[in-house]
Amino acid sequence: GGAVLGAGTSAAADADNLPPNIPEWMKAPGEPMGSQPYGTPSPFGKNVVKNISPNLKQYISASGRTPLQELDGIITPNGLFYERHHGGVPTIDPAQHRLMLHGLVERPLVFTMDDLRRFPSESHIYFLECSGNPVYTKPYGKTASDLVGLLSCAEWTGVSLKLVLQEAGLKPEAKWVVAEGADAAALTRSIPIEKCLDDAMLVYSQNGERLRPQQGYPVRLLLPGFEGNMNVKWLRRLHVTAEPIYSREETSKYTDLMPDGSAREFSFYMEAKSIITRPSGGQRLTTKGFQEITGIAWSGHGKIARVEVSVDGGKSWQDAQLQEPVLTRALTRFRLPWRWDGQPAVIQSRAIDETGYVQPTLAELLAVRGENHFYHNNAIWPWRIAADGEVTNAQA
Amino acid sequence: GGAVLGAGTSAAADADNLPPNIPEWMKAPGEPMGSQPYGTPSPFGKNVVKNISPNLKQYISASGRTPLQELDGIITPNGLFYERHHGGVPTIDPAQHRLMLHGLVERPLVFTMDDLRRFPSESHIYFLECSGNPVYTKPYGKTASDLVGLLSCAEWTGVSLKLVLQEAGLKPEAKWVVAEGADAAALTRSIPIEKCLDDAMLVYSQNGERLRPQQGYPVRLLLPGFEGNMNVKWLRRLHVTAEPIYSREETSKYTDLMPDGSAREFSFYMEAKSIITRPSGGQRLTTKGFQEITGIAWSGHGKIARVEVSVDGGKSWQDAQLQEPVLTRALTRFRLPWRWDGQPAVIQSRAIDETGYVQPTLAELLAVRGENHFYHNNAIWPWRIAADGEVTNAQA
Amino acid sequence: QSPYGIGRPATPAEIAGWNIDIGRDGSNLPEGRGTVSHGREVFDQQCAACHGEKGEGGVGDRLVGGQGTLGTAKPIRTVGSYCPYATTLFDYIRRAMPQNAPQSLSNDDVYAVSAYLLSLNGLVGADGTLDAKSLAAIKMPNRDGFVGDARPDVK
Amino acid sequence: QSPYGIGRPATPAEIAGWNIDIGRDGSNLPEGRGTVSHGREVFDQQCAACHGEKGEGGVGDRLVGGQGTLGTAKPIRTVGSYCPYATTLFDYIRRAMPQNAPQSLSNDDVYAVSAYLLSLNGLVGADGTLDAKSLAAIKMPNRDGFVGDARPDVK
Ligand code: HEC
Ligand code: HEC
Ligand SMILES: [Ca+2]
Ligand SMILES: [Ca+2]
Ligand SMILES: [Ca+2]
Ligand SMILES: [Ca+2]
Ligand SMILES: [Ca+2]
Ligand SMILES: [Ca+2]
Ligand SMILES: [Co+2]
Ligand SMILES: [Co+2]
Repeated sequence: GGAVLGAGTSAAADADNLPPNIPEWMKAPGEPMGSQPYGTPSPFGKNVVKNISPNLKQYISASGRTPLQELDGIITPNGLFYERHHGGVPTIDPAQHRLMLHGLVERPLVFTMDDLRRFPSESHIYFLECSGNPVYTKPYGKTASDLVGLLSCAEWTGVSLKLVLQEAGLKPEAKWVVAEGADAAALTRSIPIEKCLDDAMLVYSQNGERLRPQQGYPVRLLLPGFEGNMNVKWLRRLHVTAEPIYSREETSKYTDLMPDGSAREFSFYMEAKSIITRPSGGQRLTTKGFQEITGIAWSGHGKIARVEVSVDGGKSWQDAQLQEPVLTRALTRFRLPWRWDGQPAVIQSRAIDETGYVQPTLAELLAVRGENHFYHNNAIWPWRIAADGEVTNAQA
Repeated sequence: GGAVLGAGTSAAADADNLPPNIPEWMKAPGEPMGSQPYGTPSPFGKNVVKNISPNLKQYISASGRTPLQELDGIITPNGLFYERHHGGVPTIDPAQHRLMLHGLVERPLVFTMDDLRRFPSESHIYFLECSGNPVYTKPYGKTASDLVGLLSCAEWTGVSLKLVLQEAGLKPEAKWVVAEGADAAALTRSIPIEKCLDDAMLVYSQNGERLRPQQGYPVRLLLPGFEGNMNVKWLRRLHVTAEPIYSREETSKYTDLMPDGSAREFSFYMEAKSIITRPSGGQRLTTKGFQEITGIAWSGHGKIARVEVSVDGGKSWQDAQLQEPVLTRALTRFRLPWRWDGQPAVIQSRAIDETGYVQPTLAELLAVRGENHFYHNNAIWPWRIAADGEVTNAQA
Repeated sequence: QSPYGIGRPATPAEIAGWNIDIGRDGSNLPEGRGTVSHGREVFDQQCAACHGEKGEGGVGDRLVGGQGTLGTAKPIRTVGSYCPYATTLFDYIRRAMPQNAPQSLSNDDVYAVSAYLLSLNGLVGADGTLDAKSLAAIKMPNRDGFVGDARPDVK
Repeated sequence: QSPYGIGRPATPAEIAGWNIDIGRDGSNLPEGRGTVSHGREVFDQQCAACHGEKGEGGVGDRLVGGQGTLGTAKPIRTVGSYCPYATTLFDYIRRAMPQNAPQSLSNDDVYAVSAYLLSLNGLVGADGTLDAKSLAAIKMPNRDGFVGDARPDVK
């Protein structure tokens, strides 16, 4: 048999450990209980780490990507959750962290972390995606992670922001909530009050355990379906206002330049998107015959309704199977059985969400938005399979 | 405000970092991108690790517990997944690992890991629980983890065992499949063929990434709802047979001694169970007033239908809210709003599953099974809250 | 009246210490003032290493030029060409710059270095001074360059 | 005929090397034999450190005694009192013991040490020998002590 080989698959086998021989790891006891009070991946998986460019201009305001093509299912393990920060990752003592809620409220309040954990809690599986994922212009990335690795998904636990706001009492003029992080960038974004009173959360846990420092420990904002940057990490302050604050991150950055020189502001939602993660760029098919095509789809506007896959360069499309349960604003894993005939092929997926929106092609997006748009690129991304099984980016 | 304090909550705050002062972590850049290619928890969470007794007889055949009272939601992060092994944790090179499938099959086969990953895949969130969780006799544990911490839940990805068996072709006499691990215990359990052709999986991923060594890297058996020991880790061999192999782990261990000296064998399913994790033993209520009561429920027989909570020592019961979606054979998080009046109280939960089965009391179980039963204790576990807020095991 | 009775009142002093948000109308700008020439000194000492001698960019963003390029094939987005409000410049420098020591500048210095950057962009005179009132009064070139979210924009 | 065409045939030699499962009827017991007295030597050298001089237990399980105790308040579960099949003893020792070097004993030594442990439990004579046939013929005291899963058992 053969397989889709990832970059890090180990070398040929040492026959000593193969049948009929007894492998060496059965002939002596393994690591005793407690050798890892907090477990880590196998040393044979050491290549599966965040995808961080070695050529960044600087590493304080930078990003690290989830190795999507190495992952299965819909949950991103916390150690591989994507990172984007603008002032590095602060080391915050939760006992000394405070959340201040002030502005257009009846009773400005200060909360400790213990306070926040006393509120009624809720948990949801939601994706989180950076809006610049990927850019519109060449050079395009080689792997699924290079392209859309600023994307992860976790079960978040925290308190509904609505409950916290009600605790302070909103004044009628309250229309926006300005959220500020306790990092060196004091990162600031304005959130419309409708979102704050809908499904917004203050979260303190991620996949069961407390947030990782890279994801906002001890508390972050979580705005399901909104661009990653707005989900302010290390949250220290909520300022209830009548209008947005026009912070640097919602003017200079995270606005979308149009060909005519105007720019879209407050473009919050991440539109429907999908990508095939296996087989995908950087991998190799080592055999003809059965290969499962699998990938992930997501939409900031709700549930994924359908994912279509083409294996003939976009001429025809088939419905992929969606992993149940399909959750709103979570990654949705799709799968399609396929038999590779050994001929060159171009494979791609397109997502349709519950609003009926269909993931567009890159050409369609470029025609409307131009090459300088930068954010919110949700294009279909095709992979080319060569006769020798190599998989590469078909747009590159 | 006050809170439910866990054991590790940090000391009083250093006023330098409190409002109106600017906390020190905003005045200099934090850790740069890439300082953790694989992320780890905050140093302030270093107390949240597996619960491993420092007084074990030996650490090769031993167990380590998930700190359930520190966790939220239903997903257990991989680093805190409970461990039980009988020959230590082997370090297996996946390129040298083989799965052999033989016995009552048409075509005995050998699979590489790449082969197993080529099959159609599926992902499900399932709990896994050790059958000896907890024992029936004193001394009982102090915390939720001490009691039922041999319990975790993850999103598993792998191939349906049915597909793999079909690849070899089952002979009509095939009634059991003997699974063997590639560890120093060559751990062996017999699985009825019905389960193997139903929802059994061979899994290679756990919460998106490859299995941890402690959970069976590179491949394990996953039998939803069956006692943990049967979910053979480091799986190397599947022997299709006409009857069980009566391995040491299904005769000497993992059988249930009755008061009359007989013992139940092949008692596979984990029955419905629940526990309140907050407030729970070892924690402390620091204030009267609103406190959420939350915990987890699960059943090897399917979905949790209802969880009832009593805050008056079992006199009256109220329905808790279940976290959606409720998934079959997964942990189900339940929550109940509560106001503590500052008086001593005994709180407890009981699970009802979709079969209508009601979680019993310890007394009810002991009356039938006696104190020497050892496995499959799914009793209701009450916590006592003292006037000063301390929470302790009400059975201890 | 608080449904859960969680949290404690924030005092006016606490709020004043933490609330560094500047409204686009200049609301919440602090007292103080700074000249272009003092701003040049601050910039040379604390900013130029990352942003270049004349704000042409380096490890940090380019801060000067680009007016008139936004609709071209090679748009240059800077504080001068792209940023709609001068208050944003003040707010951001005060909260996040210099990157190696955020929130270390005095309000006077933030006014000064803002004035200097605006002067490099031709928006404040070379001998200008900025305070709350004059900063709020600046009309940035791209003030009216923003539109709302027009998505879904591909059908 | 394989629906997916995945995997390669397992050869008889490969299967023989890996298939160490012993059926309760003795099927797949290997050739070889061992005496109680040689078993005592093996045990003293390779097992007693963990299981005690006479199998009374230590870091490893107690291996001797307990017959007649299963229905009492203090049941003692050992190979002798609890284990339903002698084949299980052979199977387990061969696959997992000695714990520090599993699968290191010769088949003869596994027969021998099994014979010794069974003799300590009064199930093989002091001068006995075990091979495939005689081991399979042993009827363990608790052979009929097991019942099926009677749950749900609490209503
Ligand atoms: C150690 C390097 C460094 C120093 C020193 C520094 N900066 Fe920056 N600056 C940066 C980086 C990097 C960014 C981009 C940050 C980001 O995108 O998250 C930036 C961004 C900016 C921006 C936003 C530009 C835009 O278009 O969004 C302004 C304005 C700015 N700096 C002004 C200053 C001033 C004024 C000083 C000195 C008082 C200063 N910087 C000192 C590195 C530095
Ligand atoms: C380094 C310690 C060690 C040595 C040496 C050792 N054992 Fe063990 N043995 C154990 C432990 C620990 C267990 C329990 C393992 C478990 O429960 O997973 C055990 C279990 C057993 C059992 C199962 C008992 C039951 O009731 O289930 C048998 C039989 C056994 N050993 C026989 C032997 C024999 C025979 C040898 C020598 C050839 C041997 N052991 C050497 C530690 C050891
Ligand atoms: Ca070797
Ligand atoms: Ca945007
Ligand atoms: Ca090639
Ligand atoms: Ca201090
Ligand atoms: Ca059992
Ligand atoms: Ca007390
Ligand atoms: Co000065
Ligand atoms: Co010998």
